[in-house]
Amino acid sequence: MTYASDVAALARKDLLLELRAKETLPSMLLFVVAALTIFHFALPNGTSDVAARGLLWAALIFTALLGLTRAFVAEREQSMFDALILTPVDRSAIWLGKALAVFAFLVAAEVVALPAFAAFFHGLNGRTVAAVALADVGICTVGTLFGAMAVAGRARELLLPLLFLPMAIPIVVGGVGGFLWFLVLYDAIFALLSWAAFEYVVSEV
Amino acid sequence: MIQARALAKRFGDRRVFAGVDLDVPDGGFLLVTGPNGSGKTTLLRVLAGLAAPTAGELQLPPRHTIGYLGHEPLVYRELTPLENLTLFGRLYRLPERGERIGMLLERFGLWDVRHERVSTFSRGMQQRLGLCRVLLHEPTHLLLDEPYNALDAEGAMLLDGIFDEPRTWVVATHEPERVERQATERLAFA
Amino acid sequence: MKLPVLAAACTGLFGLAVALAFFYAPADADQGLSQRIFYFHVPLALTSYACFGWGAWKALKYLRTRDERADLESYVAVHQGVIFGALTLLTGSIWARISWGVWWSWGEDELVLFLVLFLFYCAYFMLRYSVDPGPARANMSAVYALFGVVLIPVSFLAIRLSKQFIHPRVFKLSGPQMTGAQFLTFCVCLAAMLTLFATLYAIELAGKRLDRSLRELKELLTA
Amino acid sequence: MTQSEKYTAAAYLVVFLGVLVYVVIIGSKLQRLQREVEQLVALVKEKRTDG
Repeated sequence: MTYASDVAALARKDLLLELRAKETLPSMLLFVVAALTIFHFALPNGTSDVAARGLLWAALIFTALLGLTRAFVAEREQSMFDALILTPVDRSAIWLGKALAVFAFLVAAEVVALPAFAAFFHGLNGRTVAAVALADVGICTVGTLFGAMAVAGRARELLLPLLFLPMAIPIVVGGVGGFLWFLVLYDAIFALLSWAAFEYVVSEV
Repeated sequence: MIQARALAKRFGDRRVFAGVDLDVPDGGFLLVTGPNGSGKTTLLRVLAGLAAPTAGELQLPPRHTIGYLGHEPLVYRELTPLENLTLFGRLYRLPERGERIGMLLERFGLWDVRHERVSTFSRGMQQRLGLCRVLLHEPTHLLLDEPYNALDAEGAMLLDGIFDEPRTWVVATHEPERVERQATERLAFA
Repeated sequence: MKLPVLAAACTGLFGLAVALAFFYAPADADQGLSQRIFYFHVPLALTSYACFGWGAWKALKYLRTRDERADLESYVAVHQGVIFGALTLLTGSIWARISWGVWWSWGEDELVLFLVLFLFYCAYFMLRYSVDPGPARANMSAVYALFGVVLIPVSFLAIRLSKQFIHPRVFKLSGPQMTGAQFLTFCVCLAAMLTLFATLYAIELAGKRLDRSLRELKELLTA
Repeated sequence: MTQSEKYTAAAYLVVFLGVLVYVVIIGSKLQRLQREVEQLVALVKEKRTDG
């Protein structure tokens, strides 16, 4: 039971930090709506439904990137990784706690983005919403792991997109094409791999 | 009990320290002296299990018995002392957290500011909160890196009192006079 | 001793490969001479996979043994993989130019897969350059290399799926329905490429190890 | 030579050039290492004379 309570404590800490700083979530909300607006002008009228949906996915991936870049900033700047590693908590709990927090921010941004998309462009079918939910899982699991890597580097804002975008390509394909089974497969494989690999990314021992 | 044989650490090409042998029995007090940048901090990080030695054997006690305080207080600046200590209390799985947190904050004179954000604190107050965090889970091994550095007068006096408690100590400092009398082992870094 | 033998085998195989590809293998019915690129393009791709696979294997070994040499070997293998990957993309785009008159064709699954992998593994080097040398960097590079290998089948499947809604095309089953002679040539070319990988890998590794021990020597002398 | 034959030759040439460039880079690296070794030898000699 303690693993779940560790994850809960860590995730609550992140939500509390965000509530206090109020930086990540507002910027993600504004970013996704601004991106959709720009895409509206980027699309000649009468474009196909698939094109519009493709742009929704582009907007979601970059919005998620915004949240992921901020994910470990507190831990890195105040060297809190040391504090967390010193506790007897399993290192993967740190990853899962952070992934859940980023997932919450992403869903909050999507609660605004999807209706906006439906209003701006064509309607939204249930399949796309399901695909978005499944994609969020993949984005947050892999993105959180790569966020922890990027934050250890010097140019972290530059590094994270480079590390993460190639991994996001299959997610976009699965999302735009609506292959829900493929997204489930992607989530299962990479969530497990991220869960196992996180320990090596945060601690040297 | 902390034991090391021919411990070495390098960053890329730069050799931080090598051939370090240590034997700190339970209740012992190892004083690590040497100028800044001579590798004291890195050695303490290795002994705390935060960094991997490049070579050598190392015997460390289990993680929950280790308390480490470096130059940073290792607390979340946007949270309050109470929130910080509650979080770490839960992560260290302490049963009756509330009492212990209250007692520590009281002892280090932080009780009145327990609901204010750490970012509003002076450097001395932050370091005292760092000491609270280190002592929270009652570690039997305490690793302190330049503990007097950022402490104010009141904090320094409190710290003197702590050194008398029966624990295994490893203290790194470039002004060893204050803890000279307790030291049972010494390690001087060039 | 290993290096000269490898180099000799490599040059020998390459000579044989080129000879077979141009003179022995019968010309393909419709594509004519341009089909000859196939004998270099596909072996290059397979060798690139081998490099990434070898890099991931060494990465796994590093995570288990924390031996610095394994980290170096993983880095060199991935470096080779990117070089062979670049050559694959170049020859692939030339092949696309001949066959369909375009420098890039999204229809060709393997080319697209290589583009994704190429982007992924270039980021590997960005990661290594931006993190200071040490156990932390080695750990992250190892984890990233392992992700890369898992990404290969996943993105191949994704690209195959993307064909359904981007521009559906009947699938081109490019399996080895080659004639006996063509298949022999293909195998010789593949062997040549793999030996080339082994040779360049050994050379670069020797260079890197020499570099590292020289720096150590310099440090000992100046310390 | 037809258009496609030129391209085929170009493809093989590209592979050859790729490997050649790589060998040249390794060659320049070896020269750099050689210079470093000479520096170190000089350093040791200098230490030996005033040692």
